[in-house]
Amino acid sequence: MSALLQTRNLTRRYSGLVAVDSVDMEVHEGEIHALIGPNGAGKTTLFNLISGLTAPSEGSITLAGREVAALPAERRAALGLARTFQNIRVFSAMTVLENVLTGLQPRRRCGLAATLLRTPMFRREERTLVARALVALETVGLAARADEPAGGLSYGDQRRVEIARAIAPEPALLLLDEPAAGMNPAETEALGRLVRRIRDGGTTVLLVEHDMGFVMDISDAVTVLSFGKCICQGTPVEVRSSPEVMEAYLGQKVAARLAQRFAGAQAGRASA
Amino acid sequence: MDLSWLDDFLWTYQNVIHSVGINGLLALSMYVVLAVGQLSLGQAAFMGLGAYSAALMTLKLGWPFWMVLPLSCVVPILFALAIGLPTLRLSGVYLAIATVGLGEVLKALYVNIDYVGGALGLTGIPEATETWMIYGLLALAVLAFWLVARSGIGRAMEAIREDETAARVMGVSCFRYQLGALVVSAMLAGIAGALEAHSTSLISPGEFGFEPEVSILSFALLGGIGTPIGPVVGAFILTLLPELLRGMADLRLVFNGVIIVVAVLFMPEGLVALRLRRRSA
Amino acid sequence: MLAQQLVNGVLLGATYALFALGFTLMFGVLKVINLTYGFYFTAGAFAALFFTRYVVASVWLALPVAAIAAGIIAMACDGLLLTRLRRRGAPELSSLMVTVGAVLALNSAAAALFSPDIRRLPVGLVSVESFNFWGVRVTTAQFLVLGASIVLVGALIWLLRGTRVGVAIRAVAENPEAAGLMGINTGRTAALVSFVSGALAGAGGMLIGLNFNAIHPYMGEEMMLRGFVVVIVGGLGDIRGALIAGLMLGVVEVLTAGYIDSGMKEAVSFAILVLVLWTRPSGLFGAPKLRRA
Amino acid sequence: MSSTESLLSVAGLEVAYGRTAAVQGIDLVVGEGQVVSLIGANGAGKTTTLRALSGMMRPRAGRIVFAGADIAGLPAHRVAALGMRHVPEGRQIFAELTVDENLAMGAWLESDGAEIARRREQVLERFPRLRERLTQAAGTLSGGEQQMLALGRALMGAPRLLLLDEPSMGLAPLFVEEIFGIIEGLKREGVTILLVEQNASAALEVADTAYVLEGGRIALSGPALKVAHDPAVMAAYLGG
Amino acid sequence: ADTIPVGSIEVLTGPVSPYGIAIRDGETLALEEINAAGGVLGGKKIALTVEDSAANKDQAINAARKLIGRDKVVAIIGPTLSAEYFALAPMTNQRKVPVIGTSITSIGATDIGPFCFRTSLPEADVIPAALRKAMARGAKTIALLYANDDLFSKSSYDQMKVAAETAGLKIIDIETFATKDTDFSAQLTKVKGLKPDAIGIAALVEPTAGVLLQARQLGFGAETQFLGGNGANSPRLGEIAGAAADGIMVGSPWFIAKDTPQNKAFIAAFNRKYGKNPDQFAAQAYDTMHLLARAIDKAGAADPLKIRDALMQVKQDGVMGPLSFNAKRDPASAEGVLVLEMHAGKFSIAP
Ligand SMILES: Nc1ncnc2c1ncn2[C@@H]1O[C@H](COP(=O)(O)OP(=O)(O)OP(=O)(O)O)[C@@H](O)[C@H]1O
Ligand SMILES: Nc1ncnc2c1ncn2[C@@H]1O[C@H](COP(=O)(O)OP(=O)(O)OP(=O)(O)O)[C@@H](O)[C@H]1O
Ligand SMILES: [Mg+2]
Ligand SMILES: [Mg+2]
Repeated sequence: MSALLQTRNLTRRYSGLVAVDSVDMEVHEGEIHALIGPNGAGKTTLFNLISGLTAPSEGSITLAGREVAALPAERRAALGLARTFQNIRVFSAMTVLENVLTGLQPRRRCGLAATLLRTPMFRREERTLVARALVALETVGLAARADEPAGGLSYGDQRRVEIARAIAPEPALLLLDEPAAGMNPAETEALGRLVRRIRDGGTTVLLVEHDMGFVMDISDAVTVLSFGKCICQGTPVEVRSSPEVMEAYLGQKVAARLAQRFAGAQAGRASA
Repeated sequence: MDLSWLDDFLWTYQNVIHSVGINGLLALSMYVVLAVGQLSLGQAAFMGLGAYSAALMTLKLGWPFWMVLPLSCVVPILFALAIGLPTLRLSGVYLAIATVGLGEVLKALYVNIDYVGGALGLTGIPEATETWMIYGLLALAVLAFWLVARSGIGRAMEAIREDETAARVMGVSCFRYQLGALVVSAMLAGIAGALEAHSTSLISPGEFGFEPEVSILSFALLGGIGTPIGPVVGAFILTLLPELLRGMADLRLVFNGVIIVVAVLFMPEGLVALRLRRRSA
Repeated sequence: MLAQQLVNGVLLGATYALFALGFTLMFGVLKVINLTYGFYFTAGAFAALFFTRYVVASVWLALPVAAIAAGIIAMACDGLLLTRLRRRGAPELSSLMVTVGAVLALNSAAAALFSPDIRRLPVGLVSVESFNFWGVRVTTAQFLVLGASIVLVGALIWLLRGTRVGVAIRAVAENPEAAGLMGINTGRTAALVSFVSGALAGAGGMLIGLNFNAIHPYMGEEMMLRGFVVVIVGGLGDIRGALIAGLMLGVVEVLTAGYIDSGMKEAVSFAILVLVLWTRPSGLFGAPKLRRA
Repeated sequence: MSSTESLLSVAGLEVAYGRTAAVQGIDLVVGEGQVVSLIGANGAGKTTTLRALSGMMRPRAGRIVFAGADIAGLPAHRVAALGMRHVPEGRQIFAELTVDENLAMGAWLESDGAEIARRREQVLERFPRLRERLTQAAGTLSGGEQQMLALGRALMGAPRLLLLDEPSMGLAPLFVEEIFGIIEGLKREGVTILLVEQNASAALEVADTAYVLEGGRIALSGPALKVAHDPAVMAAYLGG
Repeated sequence: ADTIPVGSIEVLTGPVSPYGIAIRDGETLALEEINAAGGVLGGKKIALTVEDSAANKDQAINAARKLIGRDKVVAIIGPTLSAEYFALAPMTNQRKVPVIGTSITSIGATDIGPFCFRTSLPEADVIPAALRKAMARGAKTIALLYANDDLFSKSSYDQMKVAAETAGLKIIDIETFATKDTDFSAQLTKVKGLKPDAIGIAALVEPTAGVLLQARQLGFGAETQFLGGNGANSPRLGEIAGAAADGIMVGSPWFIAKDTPQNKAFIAAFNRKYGKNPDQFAAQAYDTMHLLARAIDKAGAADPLKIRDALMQVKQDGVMGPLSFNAKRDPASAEGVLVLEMHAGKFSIAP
């Protein structure tokens, strides 16, 4: 497995605060990689650095072997990067379908001339894009609400719109910032299945999440951030048993519950 | 059948008819920048550049109108590129004021340069604008905007309007769209300027400052910017209103203002509060 | 001569700053480009005019009269025109549009009512003698303008930064819904802001009318463009910024007119405006948007 | 149901956005000193219910009696004056104000400076992270920090009834525990709480009573323990 | 028809409206006198329609087209501003309807065509008189200030400059401002440093007053002579500037205390009707209306072509003095130009 995303010495400072502190991280192609850490650890900032919304103070970011730290966000999207936002940012006046179609911008080929002339190619492209968008909506369970303005959806549903919008172009790397926030355990489980399916479809996933059950369940690798620094990196099992992680992040109770749950993983699943 | 009354009617209202159409074009040139979420107030300045460059081509170079008209958008476009590059990173009112600045600087230049007539401006511009030219261009522009709005480009524009950051993450190059919109805006305004110059035989610096800019903005806002039809409707109404209210003497402008207030209070999205549906399936 | 020119610039700049104070407050807090602001300025000047002519010819009484009259008008306009839109969550641009219509109606009504002729406050309201400091001349009216802008800047900064009411004003400005949840009466806060900025406009109208000896229905309208520049360069809602930007604009205009070419003063000041924005896209002291991705 | 007096009682509440009805006639009682939990799927109408209670939205029909007064249709600031505090969805902190100013706004209705200082100290005690960030603009806080601020700001109002809309959202596990600890602490202090949570198991653990909302209607209600053991609830909200 | 339709286009709304309103008042007064005295063409009344142009080029054109196309007027008085005149005159000329400007001073205005007239004296005829007076009082150097964004002021300045050069005055500084400016301190401070004997101000009355007020604040005293252009020749100058205007001299074809019977009657009638004194613009419009009535009578028919020809021939001795058109359709004589000086807010003939 080669590294699809690699950061070296990635650093972002704000006046008097190092939000991301020389992070070296590798996300391999085809894996589900989780980024966890206490509140304010710098996870979202790291996402902003990777997706190009914040400029790094130092360090490099390579995507599929290409240095992207200097590229603007839209160019990175064209290279196959997609993301969702922790603080939801749907286009609220646009319909749900239009939101997802906007996510498909990197897949659009027709230019101004074709648009004005309504060439057959343009028509064909519009049809395929709509079809793809509907598939994405189907995937998150929102197909029935395609024509409603996105701003009129509930919080959890808007989060689904964001996910659909991000997965529609079948990106090479998908960044999900707390996708399960605002979803109940049953919905979270469904989300887990969805993320796996996305991965199986060929998209590498990097996600931030505080729901440990969810993270431990689905991820192939975990990176732990604390005060901007990477304090631990490894498989879920390794991370779970790291005392530092336990102290900085999980707390006794959660760690115990996790241990219990995964120790009896087989048994638990059978009984359910 | 005696149609001479029609001739009379058309003669009497010729300038009104021209103004309505030209203002329609200006309203569209405002619409296109508003459509990418920018409050750029350089349209009157672009119009001035179009009007001056066209009038100079006609008066000083003696070029025929069919050449002048398409060329009238060249200077405005060059200016749009020149000011767009540094100012587009500004947002909202900051951009608005920076672009108003362009208009004020140009006005000072026109006033101070004798070659372009100083405070008087350029006079004796031959009448060459025909009604069909104005309305033909207007129809073409509306159609083009309509087609664009109902396409991926239109979606990208609306996304920029709603949330630039999110749009960029979707791969939309805000800068390219916004610069493009500014160039199209300059092109339309420039052509409108050329049509105006060759319709009224005089252009002077005062016509392209802050006040006309505010009127152009009101065309677009009163009509509503959900569709390209809205701004044109707004321009039609606000251009005709002063003529219709001619009888009211002193209170004409008061009434004009009250009508705008009432219209907006009851239809804050504009008179044409439609939203395009882009779903083709 | 340079000394006199610099003083001229500062004094002119003080008028710009004085005009811009209420504007930046209204603009920055209520988040609407309120074009009727110029009308409050005019209204204050006219209130002072009538008061000094028909009641008592005293600056110190006329000043509060002008301020209160303009403040009440501003509050009424805001309540009548903008509150409805605000409550409905209408787009910002439609609020702007309402003020476009309103200012047209108000100014033309004022012109129809009072005639567009220029008037002046009674001669002798303040001493017309100018003081001579080593050859630099300053009049009483100019001192008043300068003094008023500095005092009002101080008072406003104290109000906004140093009092709970000020914090509440900023809270309402940013998120009226959440402010309501805190128990803040948002309608009353908006009315308060309108009153204060209207009152500032009114006081400014009287003092500037006194200074330039010119009171007429379009006087506010004519200050608006400069007012915009000052508010934008200073940063929206930034009181200290408005003062500094106002003074800067005045000095730049005067120096351009005095030493380069009086015909180029607008061009030069706008060129500087663009430069300032180019290096500081949110105004002199404005921090970039604080919301995060 | 417990025999305590009801602090809030809702009857026949209907709320709509334009023509779409989001809440379609719900009855709900919150007893003084109780923690009542409201659970339901995305879009069930939980947030809408809270918004109507705190005056952020005007209900289309129904009665809301809080502390003896009918508050249906009152504006938010009047409801707040009666002692209700709502920590809204999406946090809604004042991004451009500092953390300290945000807290000060939470105590807007209190005029006694000493009392405000006391509450502030209490809040900072609870959320030491906020003390570190007192002068930072709230908009630059991390998601979790903002959540703490939103809660702290509401506590500055010394509420009689606290409406919490997904308070644990976006919080690290350590902190989720802490939030529920805080909720329990508040309950002990006698604060009445109406809690909307996706973390249903934890919510049902602290709650006395629970309501399950489905499509804008109450599908099930009763003592929290009983609701938690309802098989349908277990399947739908507690995860396998 | 038993009425003869005549149109007028003036700025009746907006900041420039004081000028348009003065003109409307003057022509309306004349119209009432004409109709009361039995009208024209043996008993027909003149029906005057005054349209507002709001100082806007397009509205001025619209008004002219409406007057000609719908109201079928035989002649138009106005418009108020030169820019409006340049915009509508090509069209009215093509349509062969005479247009008579009463306040148009720009060079070349009447060259647009044979139907373009004006009764306002180009300033070339009034300014030299004032300059000569200043030189007689010892002025050798002069600084010129003008509003460069306003046509009326600009042409006034152009004439002033030429006149000063021909008269042998040394121009030591030229400063500009905008008509709407209220602050002139920078320009005046600079001028003050150059110590000119005289200062010529070419601007409308409002900015002229502003310049004078500020000049006094900056310490300009009686040692500096102030000269005004046509724009300064208004009773409003004294009203706005008060004592600051003392000593300013203007050349004028007309002045309120001019001692002719016509003028006295005009002033009295104007005061009766409007309760205030007329200014130069009202006087000019008053004379123009009378002249037009004369031309209609002379033409013998309500026919624009004949009226045009008649206009070329009529002569009148009005409140402004003798008035007729030369071959270029400009006023033929500059007789009666006086130099006025302001004292205590009122103009009187300069000693
Ligand atoms: N623009 C900024 N200015 C100042 N400080 C900032 C800025 N952006 C982020 N920070 C600070 O950087 C730290 C990291 O923030 P970040 O949002 O990356 O955390 P996070 O790991 O995503 O936390 P959470 O899980 O709570 O969302 C926080 O302490 C935050 O206050
Ligand atoms: N602003 C709005 N305009 C129109 N409809 C809305 C709006 N907000 C919510 N709705 C609709 O009302 C219903 C209830 O939404 P609400 O936000 O109350 O759900 P919720 O239970 O809080 O869901 P979540 O768990 O996702 O936050 C949903 O169907 C939603 O689509
Ligand atoms: Mg985060
Ligand atoms: Mg919710």
